Amino acid sequence: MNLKPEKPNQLIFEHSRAGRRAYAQAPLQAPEASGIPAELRRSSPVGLPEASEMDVVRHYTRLSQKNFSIDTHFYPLGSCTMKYNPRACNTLAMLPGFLGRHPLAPETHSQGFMACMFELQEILKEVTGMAGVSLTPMAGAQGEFAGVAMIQAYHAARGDTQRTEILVPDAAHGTNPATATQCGCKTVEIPTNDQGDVDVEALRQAVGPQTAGIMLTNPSTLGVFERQIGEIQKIVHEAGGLSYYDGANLNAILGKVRPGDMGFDVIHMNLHKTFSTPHGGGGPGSGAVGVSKRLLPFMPIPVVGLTDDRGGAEATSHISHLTSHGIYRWLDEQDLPQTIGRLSAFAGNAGVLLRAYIYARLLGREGMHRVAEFATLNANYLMVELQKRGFDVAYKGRRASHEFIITLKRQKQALELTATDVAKRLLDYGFHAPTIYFPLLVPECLLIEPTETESRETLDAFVDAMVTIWDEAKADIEQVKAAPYTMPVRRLDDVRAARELDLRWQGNE
Amino acid sequence: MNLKPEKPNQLIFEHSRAGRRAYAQAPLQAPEASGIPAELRRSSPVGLPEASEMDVVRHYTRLSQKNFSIDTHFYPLGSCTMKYNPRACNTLAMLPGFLGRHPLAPETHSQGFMACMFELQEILKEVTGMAGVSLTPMAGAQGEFAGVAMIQAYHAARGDTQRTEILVPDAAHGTNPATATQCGCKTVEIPTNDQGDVDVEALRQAVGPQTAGIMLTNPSTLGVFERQIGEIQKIVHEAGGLSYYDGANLNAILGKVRPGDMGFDVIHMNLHKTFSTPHGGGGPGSGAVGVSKRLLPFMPIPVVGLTDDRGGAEATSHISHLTSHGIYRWLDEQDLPQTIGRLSAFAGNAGVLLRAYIYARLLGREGMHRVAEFATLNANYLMVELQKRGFDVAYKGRRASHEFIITLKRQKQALELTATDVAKRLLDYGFHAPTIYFPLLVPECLLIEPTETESRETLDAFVDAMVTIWDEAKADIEQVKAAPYTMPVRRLDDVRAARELDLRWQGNE
Amino acid sequence: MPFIPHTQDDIRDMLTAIGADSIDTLFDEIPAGLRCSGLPAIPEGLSEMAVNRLMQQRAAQDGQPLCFIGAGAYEHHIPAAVWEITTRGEFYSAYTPYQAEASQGTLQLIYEYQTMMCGLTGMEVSNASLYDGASALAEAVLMAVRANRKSKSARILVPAAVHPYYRQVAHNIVKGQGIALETVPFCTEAGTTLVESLQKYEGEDITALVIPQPNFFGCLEAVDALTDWAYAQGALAIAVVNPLALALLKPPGEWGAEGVDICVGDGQPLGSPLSSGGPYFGIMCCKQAHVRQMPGRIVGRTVDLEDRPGFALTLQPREQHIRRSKATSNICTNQGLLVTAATIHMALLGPEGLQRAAAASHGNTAALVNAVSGIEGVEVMFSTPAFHEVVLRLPKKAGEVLAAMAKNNVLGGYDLSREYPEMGEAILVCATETKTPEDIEHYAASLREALS
Amino acid sequence: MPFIPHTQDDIRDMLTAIGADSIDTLFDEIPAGLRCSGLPAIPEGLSEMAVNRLMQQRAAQDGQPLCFIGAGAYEHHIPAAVWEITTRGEFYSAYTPYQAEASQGTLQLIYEYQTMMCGLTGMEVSNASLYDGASALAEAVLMAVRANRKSKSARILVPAAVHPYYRQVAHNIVKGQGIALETVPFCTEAGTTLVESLQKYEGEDITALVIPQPNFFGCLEAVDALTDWAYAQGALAIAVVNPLALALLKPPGEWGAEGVDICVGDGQPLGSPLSSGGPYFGIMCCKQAHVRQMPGRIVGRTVDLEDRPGFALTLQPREQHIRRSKATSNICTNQGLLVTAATIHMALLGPEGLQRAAAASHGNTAALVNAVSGIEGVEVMFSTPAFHEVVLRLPKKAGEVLAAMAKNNVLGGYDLSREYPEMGEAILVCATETKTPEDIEHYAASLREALS
Ligand SMILES: Cc1ncc(COP(=O)(O)O)c(C=O)c1O
Ligand SMILES: Cc1ncc(COP(=O)(O)O)c(C=O)c1O
Repeated sequence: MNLKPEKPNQLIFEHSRAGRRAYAQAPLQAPEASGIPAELRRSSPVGLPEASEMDVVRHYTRLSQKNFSIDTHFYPLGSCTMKYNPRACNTLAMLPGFLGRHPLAPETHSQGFMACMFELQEILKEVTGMAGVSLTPMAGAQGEFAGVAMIQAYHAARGDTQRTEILVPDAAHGTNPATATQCGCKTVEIPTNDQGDVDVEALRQAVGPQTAGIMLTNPSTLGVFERQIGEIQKIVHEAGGLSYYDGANLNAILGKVRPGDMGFDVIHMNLHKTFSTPHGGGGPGSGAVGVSKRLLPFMPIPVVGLTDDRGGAEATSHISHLTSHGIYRWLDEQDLPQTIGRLSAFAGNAGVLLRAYIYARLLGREGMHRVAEFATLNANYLMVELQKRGFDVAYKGRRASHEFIITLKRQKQALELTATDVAKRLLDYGFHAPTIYFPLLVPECLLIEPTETESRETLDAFVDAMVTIWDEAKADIEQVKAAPYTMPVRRLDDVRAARELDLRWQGNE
Repeated sequence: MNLKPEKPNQLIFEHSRAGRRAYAQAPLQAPEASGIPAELRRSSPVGLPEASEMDVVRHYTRLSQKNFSIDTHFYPLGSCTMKYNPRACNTLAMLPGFLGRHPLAPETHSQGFMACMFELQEILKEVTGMAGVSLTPMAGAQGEFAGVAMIQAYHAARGDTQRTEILVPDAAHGTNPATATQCGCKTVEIPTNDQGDVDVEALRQAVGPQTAGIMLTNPSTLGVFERQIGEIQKIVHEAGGLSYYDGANLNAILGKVRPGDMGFDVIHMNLHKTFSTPHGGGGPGSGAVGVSKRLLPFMPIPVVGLTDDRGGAEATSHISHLTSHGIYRWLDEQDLPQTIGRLSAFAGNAGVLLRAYIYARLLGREGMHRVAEFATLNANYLMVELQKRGFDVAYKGRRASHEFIITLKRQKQALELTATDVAKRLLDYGFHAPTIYFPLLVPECLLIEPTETESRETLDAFVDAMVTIWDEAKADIEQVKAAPYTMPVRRLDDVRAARELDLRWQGNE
Repeated sequence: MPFIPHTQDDIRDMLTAIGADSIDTLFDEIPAGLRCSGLPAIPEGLSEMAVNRLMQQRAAQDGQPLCFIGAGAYEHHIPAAVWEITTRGEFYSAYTPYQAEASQGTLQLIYEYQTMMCGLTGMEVSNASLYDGASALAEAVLMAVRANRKSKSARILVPAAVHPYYRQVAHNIVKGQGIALETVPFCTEAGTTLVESLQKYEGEDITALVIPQPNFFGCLEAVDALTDWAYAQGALAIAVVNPLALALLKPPGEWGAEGVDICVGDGQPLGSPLSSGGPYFGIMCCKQAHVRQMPGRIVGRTVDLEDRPGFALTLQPREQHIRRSKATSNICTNQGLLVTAATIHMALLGPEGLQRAAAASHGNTAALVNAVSGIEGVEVMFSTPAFHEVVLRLPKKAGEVLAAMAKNNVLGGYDLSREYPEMGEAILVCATETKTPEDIEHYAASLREALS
Repeated sequence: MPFIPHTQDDIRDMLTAIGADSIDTLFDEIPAGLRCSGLPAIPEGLSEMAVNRLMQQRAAQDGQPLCFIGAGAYEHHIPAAVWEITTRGEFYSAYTPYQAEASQGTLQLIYEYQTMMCGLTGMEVSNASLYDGASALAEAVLMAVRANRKSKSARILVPAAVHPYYRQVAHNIVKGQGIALETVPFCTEAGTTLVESLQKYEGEDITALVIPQPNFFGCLEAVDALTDWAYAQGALAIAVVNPLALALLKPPGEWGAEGVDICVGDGQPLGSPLSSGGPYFGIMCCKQAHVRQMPGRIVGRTVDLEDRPGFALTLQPREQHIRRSKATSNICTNQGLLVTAATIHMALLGPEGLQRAAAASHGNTAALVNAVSGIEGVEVMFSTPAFHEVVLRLPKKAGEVLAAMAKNNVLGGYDLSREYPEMGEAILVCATETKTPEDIEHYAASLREALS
């Protein structure tokens, strides 16, 4: 007798039966689309499943239960800021008035929405110390694109046409070099020293009249604050380059130090990280960009402007506008003739921006400070506790920022225990794994970011699980290597996935 | 190494830490309640957990995953009509305009809501064949109370004061005799014959001048249609009693035969069954009552009336009112001076009624017919298939209504396999158990109600699981008796629960 | 065929398996003469899109007036998380947890709810809910008659300061069993129930005394004295409370020397939206000694085969499905989903949050009194401190004043003249924590205008 | 401290463990001169109750006008179940499924999505989404340049009948790589792109031709001929489609003799609410031969250690986190949640439902044309059959007419005069299945009034 019978896990297509339908979900009658010429009409089947409404609800409800998520598990995925997503942000952003607004609705029918967007711009300006903000990029990587494109536009506007190189530390996120390429630039990697800081000498060698700019994140993806930031800015700026701040790690410094004050010319923010909009199983995000004065003319459009009551003058940045009664209007290429232009069909991921705005209003000024404080407290505590229990920190003697790196190099050598093994086994203990194998320069690394919304008890339980796994590995490495045991599937064969590509269901052979 | 480590399953109180809070959820400042005299003030702790917002969200999200539900599992709980609850009913009933309406809002600010209630009354009148409907009872049992109270009021109004007995078939749901008691009546049980019908001879013996009325459900809780209904009505009515219809099984006959046409004087409907409002883990329900002409004056209040445009006359029942432009108003004891009165502080479970109304509009006239047709098709198919695979049906040779009974008497004798054992083992196969040990007169019974929203594949899979369990029992009864194996807990000790009462958490001893 | 998954093939094959030639055949046991020929008065089905539009219109039609009515249903902030989690299919579309092993989510939650309610009320046990506050009072009366074995009279004293609808409901439900509810008047100055007014019952066989806190007028009763009075008479004490108020007020378990025997109330202020009056849920707690007389479901903690803790319905022999005509009540389906919401709501607010919400409501009502105090002819009727409702005496017909304010989209209060004609023109007004200083000013302005 | 669980005890104990005497010490590596002293311009935090009220006001402020604008964002019925399931925490608050075993929900869903998109478009592979339709076109152009190894020119032909914002976005994104987008004019009678207008490119090195269906004006292009033309030139064919229209129209995989190489579009009509323009999601499908040039995430089916089927991200070496500066794109976070909604949406509508929604939209737009046809001076501009949008020529300034209609709470269409000044006073109008006959009459009446 099989005590634990498997329950069939079907694809929605396997539930499909010809003629089945969710009847309430389409018009009860539909006209013949006789206006469409025969040669343009579809003759092949539409290729969707045929299911009842309950089948669909049940199928996807059950599927959802197979996910780890913040709402169910600790999810310390480094560089991703998996903090609690306040439910109110979602509920309120989905009020019918917001969901129903057409992106091309006239400004007369858009003031409520635009007020939120304008105020979000103002809040982001203050929190980053930048002179202007455009909300349109749809994720961090598109924010990076906007940033590099603005740097290019700036040089081009000055006739400085030979600047085609973007400097990137070797620890950088893959989107940075990929973005440089997408902009048509060449990437030059700058090495990291053994303390986790940029090798300033190497940087000095690398800059020159070909330098368009540098892309940095600070604290870096190594989980440490780049202490020579002043020197780096000087070197790059003196060489005629501009500096770009990858805001993926803004959570670490919110209210503590501002990219604008660090001398950056342009930044992007990952609102889905720092401003806690939901990650949605992979998106949507928002990569709002902030710029210094000299890059203001190049911001991507549209941007929300405020015309004060007396008409005319564009409002300058001041928070008094949060209670202003002017009229909001869209600024486009007529207002910003040097703009790098539009990056999305409309105005970016508006619904995400609303969630970020609501979050910002809930936090307020004091709340902003505390984000970085407690994210940092949690990371340092977790780092120290893991160290005390014998784990190796990648950059000893450094403070953790909001995240830090554990390297399993020693465990790998001694026991063949890899970062993947630990990651998979953590799942059995009810923890999502940290980011593994990033940054690439630390062997067998776990990049751990607990975020400010987790409690001390959870961190302690995580430490215990890590220690237990190490003990398990000492006792029986093969069993650890076969983890996980309690997930809907056992360890998956990635190699086969890539070799025998099965990217869509083609029926039961 | 414990391959499948247990994850702690804490109470919310065990997450509590002094000083922790979900800060956004209460006013940021609160005044000293200095107006409250010291001797009336609370000095003891409030006794609630102290948790962060994320703790709470995570705790209850994870708890929810431990439930079986319609949205996740086949749930053939007989007599409960666990059909798909259309999501739109919920979403639309929760529109801010509905949620925010105060029950005592003036009629000027209530016409939208009242229109829905009026139309629901009209729809329920049509579908049951009754002359009037009051929506106020908050569940089936309260509908029963209203029904019996109306019967009492009717006799009392005629000065017929000795009628204190309520006749109830022995197969009846426990709420029927309990209701009779609550009304101050004596219950007299009428036996069932071996075909599942009421023993008409016994009924004839039982009636008399002391008879207030009879409570019946048809089809009965035995899953068969009471064929002698005409005769039964005659016997009861000739004895001066009234007849009450328990509408728990209305799903079986929607659009096929109407309680009013069967001669019932008063009925209740379980809108949370037939009209698919969610069961909510145990409620809320709605037990709207319908009455024949002679009971109209006694209906519980409030009821929604329609005054037509020209003012004055109360509208009679006709569907044209679904598009009427009259003014709705609440009818109360001034309009119905003989009413049995109010049964809830306001007007019953309004939000449930909205959901039922939406469901009714989605189904429409044709949809109503089909409910009974397909509920009956599914039940008969499932009954026949189980019979073919060797199971014993309680009433052979009878049609199933929307449900039917399997008895495991033979399996119990041969193998010690009980209804509980099968119920628990079904959980391992991913099926909620049918109702067990009800009705009490069939030994080791399973009352199975598949409902119209389940597909044939699901029914087939259920049959397979039943057969497998029987086979398992033949092979190793002890293992079946120890089921379930795949739930968050193994079989629970009910005896201990009742003997060592632990009804609230009192801290970790 | 909305919500029906059957294909033509399914129907044909299933009928073949059954051996019937049409679906209609399956109804052949129904006497032909009774068969229904159609439901012409029911409109045709609509698509979800069309129903959506209809309901949006209906919901918008009633506006969203600024509401200062309380009278048993209170507008409070409900955290967004509450209903997002409560309406998860696993909670929403499950039923009574008969199969405990497959219902640990709901069962553990109810156990937590019972613990919270005991914490809030200071009582020893709680059930898993009744229908609403009014019917809970009726059940408490029935329970008291069973539980007070020494009393034979079935006489229950109910202050007139208890919500009039609660009194009506209780009367309607208990009267069949020959139980007499006797009304105790309130002091027209203080607005509360004086112990003196009970003196005439001393020495008589009284089964129970009902004690509201706050009472219907918002006033705070001298609960200790009332409870002690009941105890001294051999009557049980039944508290009827607003659970939110208990965040600030002495809990019924601590009233007088012994605490009350039974505590009921409406749970609405704990996470149920106003929603036209329901669904809400009835709270019932009692002393451990009375638990076997308590109606409704109760969840207990126990262990499984492997000695792990788990939860199950318990004490079921009290209930109708076992005890039938001798059950403690006929209740079966209760208000589970509202209990789910309340549990999450209380966990989110916590002790401090609930206290703040209560204190802010109290404070706003005081501010409202202040704001209207300058209006000529408007007076606070009672001298006793209130929780978050007050009675205002008006210099004009209350109904007309309220109608005028409603035109202005302000719901100014509950007109007391129908249920308490002796009070003259008076309204019951409530300002919860949801009201801003501007709202309160707006109220005063609107009242002033209506009176002018 | 909203959303921070730390008690004072926690803070003290954690700092002790770290060996720091204050939280501020933890920031001691930041050069003192850079430290930020405060954020005075950010307002104080609000409670959820206060934010709730603020957002309710903001949302209500813009009204809910009757909307006949399409132009790339379409109002369609979205089943209630779609977003109720999509916003379940397990979908909503998870991230990219890097740990496949703990993300089978999202991964299986994406695999199903990929299957559905292939079904709808008739293509062989689909990715897991790009940002939106406009940026998907940009990615398709970049992909075509990589994939068409025979072409050296990086010249892409883009009809002027492609959405103007899509063209702008594509230009803005690809221009850094020296890729030239060359505009192909449309026929001012037919409103479509004629093969004749491409003749001048014959024999030249063209990398790809973009083919919209329907085009920005709603007109149906002769897609077979255009696709065959591209194939004959050695250019890749890139389709830009409205996925809903494909329920009725020949899918890009079947255009011409060979089908297109790449198909992109905006997934918004499949379950994304209008929501001020986003989040929506970019669709991208291609021929199997090009899969390694495709940007974005892709999910594949594989097996686990016990040979059970399971799902995982695959072909990751195309992506930025592995290939870095040589990646197919810089995209990382995509539009996962919208894909979740779209998958549930498509499963609920099914083939028949999607066809009905499309046909009803087509029919309503035809009805609208009919309703306005009697209005003096109003003319349908193009002769070619349309899907669900049409261009109307107006006898008055388009901007003024639309403003007048908007005052009436009718959003009458998209003013074409800015992007297509050569068209004169013209608007692009759309009536989806959400519009009733009364809405359409109301439109006509409102237009008539605005013109009078
Ligand atoms: C350091 C860093 N930079 C950039 C990105 C890219 O952001 P997005 O995924 O929003 O495109 C990420 C995202 O994980 C990141 O961690
Ligand atoms: C036959 C029958 N009658 C009455 C009832 C009582 O209905 P409710 O639970 O809504 O009070 C039920 C409920 O299960 C039932 O099955």
